[in-house]
Amino acid sequence: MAGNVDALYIFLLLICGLMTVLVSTAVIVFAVKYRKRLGHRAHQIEGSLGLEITWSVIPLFAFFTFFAWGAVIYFQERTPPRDSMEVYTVAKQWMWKFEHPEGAREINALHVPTNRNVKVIMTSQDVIHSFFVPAFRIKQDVLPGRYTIAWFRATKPGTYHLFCAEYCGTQHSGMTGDVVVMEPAQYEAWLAGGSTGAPLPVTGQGLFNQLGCSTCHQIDGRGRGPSLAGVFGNKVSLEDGRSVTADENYVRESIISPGTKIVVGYKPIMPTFQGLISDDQLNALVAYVKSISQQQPGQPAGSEATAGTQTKSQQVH
Amino acid sequence: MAGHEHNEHSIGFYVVILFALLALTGLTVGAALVNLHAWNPVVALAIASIKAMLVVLFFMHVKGASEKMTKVVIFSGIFFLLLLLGLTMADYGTRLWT
Amino acid sequence: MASVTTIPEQENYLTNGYGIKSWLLTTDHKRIAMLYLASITFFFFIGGIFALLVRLELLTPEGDFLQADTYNKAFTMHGMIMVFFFLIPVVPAVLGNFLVPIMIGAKDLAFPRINLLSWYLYMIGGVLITHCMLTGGVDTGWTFYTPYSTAFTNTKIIEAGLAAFVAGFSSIFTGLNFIVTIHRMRAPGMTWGRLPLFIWSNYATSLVMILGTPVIAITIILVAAERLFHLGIFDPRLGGDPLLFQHLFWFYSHPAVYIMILPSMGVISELITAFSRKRIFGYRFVAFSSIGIAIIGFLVWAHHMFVSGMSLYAALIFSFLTYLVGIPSAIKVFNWTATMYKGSISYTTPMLYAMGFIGLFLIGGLTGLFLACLGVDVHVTDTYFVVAHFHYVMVGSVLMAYLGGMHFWWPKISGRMYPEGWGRLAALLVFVGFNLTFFPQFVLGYLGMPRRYWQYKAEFQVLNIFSTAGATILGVGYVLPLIYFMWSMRYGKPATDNPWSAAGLEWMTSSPPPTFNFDETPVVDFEAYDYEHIKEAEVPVAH
Amino acid sequence: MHTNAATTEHNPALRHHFADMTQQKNSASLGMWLFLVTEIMFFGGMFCAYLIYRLAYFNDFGAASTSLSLKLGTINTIVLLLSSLTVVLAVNAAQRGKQKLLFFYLIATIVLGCTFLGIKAVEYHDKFVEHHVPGPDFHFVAEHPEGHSEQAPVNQQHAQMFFSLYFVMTGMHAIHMIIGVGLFSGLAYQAWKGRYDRNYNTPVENAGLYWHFVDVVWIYLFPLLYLISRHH
Ligand code: HEA
Ligand code: HEA
Ligand code: HEC
Ligand code: CUA
Ligand SMILES: [Cu+2]
Repeated sequence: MAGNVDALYIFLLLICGLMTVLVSTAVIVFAVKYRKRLGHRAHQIEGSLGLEITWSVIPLFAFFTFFAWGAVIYFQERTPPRDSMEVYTVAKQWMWKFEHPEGAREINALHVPTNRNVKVIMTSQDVIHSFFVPAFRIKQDVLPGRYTIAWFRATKPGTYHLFCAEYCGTQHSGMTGDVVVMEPAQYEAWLAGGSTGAPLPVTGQGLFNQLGCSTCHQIDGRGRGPSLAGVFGNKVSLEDGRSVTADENYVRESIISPGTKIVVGYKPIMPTFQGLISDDQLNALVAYVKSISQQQPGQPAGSEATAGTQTKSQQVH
Repeated sequence: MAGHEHNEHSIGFYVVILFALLALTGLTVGAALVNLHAWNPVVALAIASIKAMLVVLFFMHVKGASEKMTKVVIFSGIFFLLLLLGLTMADYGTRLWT
Repeated sequence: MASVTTIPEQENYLTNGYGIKSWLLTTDHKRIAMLYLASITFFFFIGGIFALLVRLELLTPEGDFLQADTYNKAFTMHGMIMVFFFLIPVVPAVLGNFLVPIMIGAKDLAFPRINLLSWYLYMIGGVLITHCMLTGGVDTGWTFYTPYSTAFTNTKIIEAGLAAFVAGFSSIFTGLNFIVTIHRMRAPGMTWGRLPLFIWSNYATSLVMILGTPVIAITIILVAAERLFHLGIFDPRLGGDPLLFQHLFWFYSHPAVYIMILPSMGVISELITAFSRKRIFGYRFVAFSSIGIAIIGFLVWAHHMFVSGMSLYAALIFSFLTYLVGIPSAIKVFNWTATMYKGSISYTTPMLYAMGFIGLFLIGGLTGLFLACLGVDVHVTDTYFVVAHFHYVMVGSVLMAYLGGMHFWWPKISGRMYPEGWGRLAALLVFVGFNLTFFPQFVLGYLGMPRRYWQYKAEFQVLNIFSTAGATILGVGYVLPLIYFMWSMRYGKPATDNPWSAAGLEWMTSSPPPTFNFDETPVVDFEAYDYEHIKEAEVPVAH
Repeated sequence: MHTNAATTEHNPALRHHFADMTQQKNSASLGMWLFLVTEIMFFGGMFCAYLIYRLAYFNDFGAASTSLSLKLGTINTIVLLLSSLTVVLAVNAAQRGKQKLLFFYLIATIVLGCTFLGIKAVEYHDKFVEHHVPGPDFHFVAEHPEGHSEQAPVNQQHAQMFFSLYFVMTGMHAIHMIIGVGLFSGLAYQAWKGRYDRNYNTPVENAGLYWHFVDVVWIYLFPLLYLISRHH
């Protein structure tokens, strides 16, 4: 990713540098060559339609190139591959909290293995922050009340800066951390040695039972609510005729304000859990809902191995 | 150039416009009470726009007396308003696309 | 050619009344321009002092000079004052106010009393922001992003917002006044095709002022209401969407950058023609590109929100539209350059500023294209790259044009010449200091230094030292003109009516102009920039 | 763009920097229209917010809207439309130089404007009593019409958003009405003193434009706030 961005950047530098040099040279040359001298008079010129068109159309094409190339990279930056390892992130004034799928939690540091796509699912507890790792050329604002997503693939082991790039109050400049990239084996060792919480989906499953979700959402779909198995990542038809893809934000919204999007064929009876559960618990629930989707038969084979949504039975490779 | 050629509308004319406006008010309330499904808001806004047009054209004398410039000004106002709404919706309307 | 002969010892707008009241209650657009000049200069230096505080803090990576909160307030007040109380009004309210009626051959603006009201509104805003500054300040950044501004900070948001609100109405009324004046008050023969480009660009700016400013006004009201009455329109905890604030904010604040740049582009068109002694190359293209920028400028606002969590598709649309606005800007740059071709160019201070403008606007504008490029913006947004970009366009371009314009019209405004040698020295200092301050920031930005950082990683220090050093030179470069302009009001060489042998109605009246601008309404029977027919008087400056 | 500088005889209301009354009047009228454009954009910001939340919180907005009084809203619409008539008649009277009539219509407009504001105040008061004012005390229960037992429980936040917008939009509108009543009081005073005649009545015309504009805003507010989801 960094390479792509740099290539585009250098391309822009070249073209724009060239333009700068061209125009400034012209200005300087004209200024010297046509400087005021005795007996020399300015030569009046009205303008030239041909020239005007030339210097509108050529830049326009250059601009389209910039746009298209930039758009392609942006698209990649915004669409995490399906097989990413998923890290849940909660930002708050002024720290970063990360939670690995295996349950490891860390603050202001994020350990990741090399050559793995890492998808960071982020939300904020207070104001807007921004997840910025200059070395990976990625940045994404972190908003309260919803999820935003960034992803990267680190290739070289090392420690990289993590900055908060959206102004968020007094210690905005202190809201920094490290992204520690390790060889996979070392990463395993780190995971094993680190603080051990239950894996996220397991925590989520516990909450699911404890909060009474399971009374309505039974796996076989016989409850008052729809079965949540197989929901995530698929299209859901809504009562008002629209259909949406169930992503992290959809699940989150379904829990926080269930009345907003009603699944077709169901009554809007689900109570809101707003204010009753924390962002961390919400993350766990989302991870759980995901995990039971990806285990469904009929899913692409590769999804079994999807690291971010494994249950505890699966081992990290 | 709009000089002092005033709008020689009679009082009766203005009263007629008023009645049209009142009738449309009744109509829009009536339409709101009937279930037209997705058309309810459309109808409501269409009627509102007709009413607004009546006020602008006849009470504000844009029709007839006023010069072209006034119309340009009004249209640009509406245009930029729609721009604000439209391009903002370009974000909100496509948030759920994937 | 119609020319108005004037007697040098004639009464002028400056000698028409002396007391405080003759200034504070004046409705003469030229006197109001002077009121603006004084107050805007004051706020520029206040804003500059905050810039110095910021730069001093950034001399070292640790936060050792200011407290974190103080630093945050410093750059917020710097940004707010510079944007709302300096750069938005500066060219229209000072030069525009002075010149628009004269250039079109009118006695005054259409609504002189509203013009005075604009100044009072500006001052009320100024008093509010000063009071706010002295009693604690604001720490949100000039962008006021919610929910930080509505629900988290406990600084004086409402007062600062009110200041911007009131100043906004000042700018709305100025814009309204200009549009009506340009439509209704042109002298006989002054057709649209003969208008000086400064008028076109002020017209375009005025459009933006009246169409954009009301939106920031209502946005400020909503923010204030949210703080006062627990509304939740922008607060996610109450079901609101903080991105809506950003949309509404940038709907104004992006076009606002064109409020700043357009009039200064007009100034540049005047300067380049006058000192190349040539008609502008492609008059119609330069004129219409101003309107083009004003209109297209309304279509691009969300390029400030590429990483905000906005929809991906909206980002594509806005990136694309942003590129379109580059075209009219390109047209201007190329036409200015072409105007110099085969001219007869003298290196006066105003011309030095104009040439500096072209170079710096190129860099500023072209780096805008980097930012409009989605893939690159993700990396450089909210870093010093953006800071460098906007200082190149706002300081490097607008401020340079303003200074160029001030030198150009100073003889007309004050009736005296400024000292040319000092003028050139200051121009040089500004140019060098400016580049030294802000060029390193492009590099800092690409290396990843985020903006609004009170302390930073040690590896960024070297470039920051350059930047601070440059700011010092820049500061000197700005203080110099202040000193010699004031000096010249007393000791400067008296100016003739047309010291530059320049075209335009403003040079056909006396220096300084009489209260009603012309002794008799001029009749225009010549095109703009009719340099072919203007006799070059004695060359004012040796080169 | 004055072409015939000496056509009108000198009018005491002519300001020094204009060539003639026509130029002065056209300038004032253009200025007023431009001002109205700024007003469109000003209200536009609120309409934008409304549009977005209306679509996002469709059902809750519908439920919240039904708690507004349709009767009072309709009456107020009628009052406002009537006032627009009196305004246009006032302008007409001024243009025909009928000073007494002008004064009468101005007063009538003020009375109608105050009626509108009075009714609005009653509505606000009702909302206050019902705890529909956004804030910590906010509480909204939808009245379910019979036959709709399993309605969505109304999301309190979304209902509160509706009322936030309701108060902001109608509040801004009411402030404009208050300013309008103030303007018309000034006009009435001047009209009483006989300042407006056949040749000079621009202030009446411009204030009239302002009043009509405020009326147009209400024409949109009424269906958007009162009439959504009235059917069942
Ligand atoms: C006077 C003020 C001014 C001006 C004129 C501009 C002009 C432009 N700006 Fe800038 N901008 C700001 C002030 C200004 N900007 C400010 C204050 C911010 C930050 C606000 C904040 O966050 O605090 C900002 C931020 C900003 C961003 C958001 C960055 C971010 O936060 O991520 C973007 C993104 O698109 C951008 C783009 C542009 C573009 C495309 C132009 C264009 O108009 C430039 C057009 C000009 C040219 C392109 C040069 C001439 C063209 C040629 C010579 C053509 C030939 C070229 C080729 C063939 C390649 N600007
Ligand atoms: C017109 C607009 C304008 C102008 C002219 C300037 C001028 C300058 N700006 Fe500013 N700047 C902004 C608009 C502007 N800026 C904005 C909008 C922001 C964003 C704020 C935000 O993030 O919210 C910003 C942010 C900003 C930052 C980033 C802060 C951060 O993100 O942490 C920096 C850092 O270097 C900076 C520096 C400077 C400097 C060195 C100047 C110099 O050009 C200033 C030169 C002037 C002087 C040096 C004053 C001279 C006076 C004296 C020497 C007299 C001293 C007298 C006494 C003490 C009695 N500016
Ligand atoms: C009173 C019963 C009830 C309870 C308790 C309940 N739900 Fe629901 N839920 C429903 C119903 C009915 C729907 C379908 C209608 C809708 O979309 O609101 C639903 C929909 C959902 C959906 C969207 C499903 C889809 O197919 O798109 C998710 C996700 C969900 N609930 C998660 C939860 C979670 C997590 C909890 C516990 C914290 C929970 N629910 C508790 C009844 C309930
Ligand atoms: Cu968190 Cu800045
Ligand atoms: Cu912008």
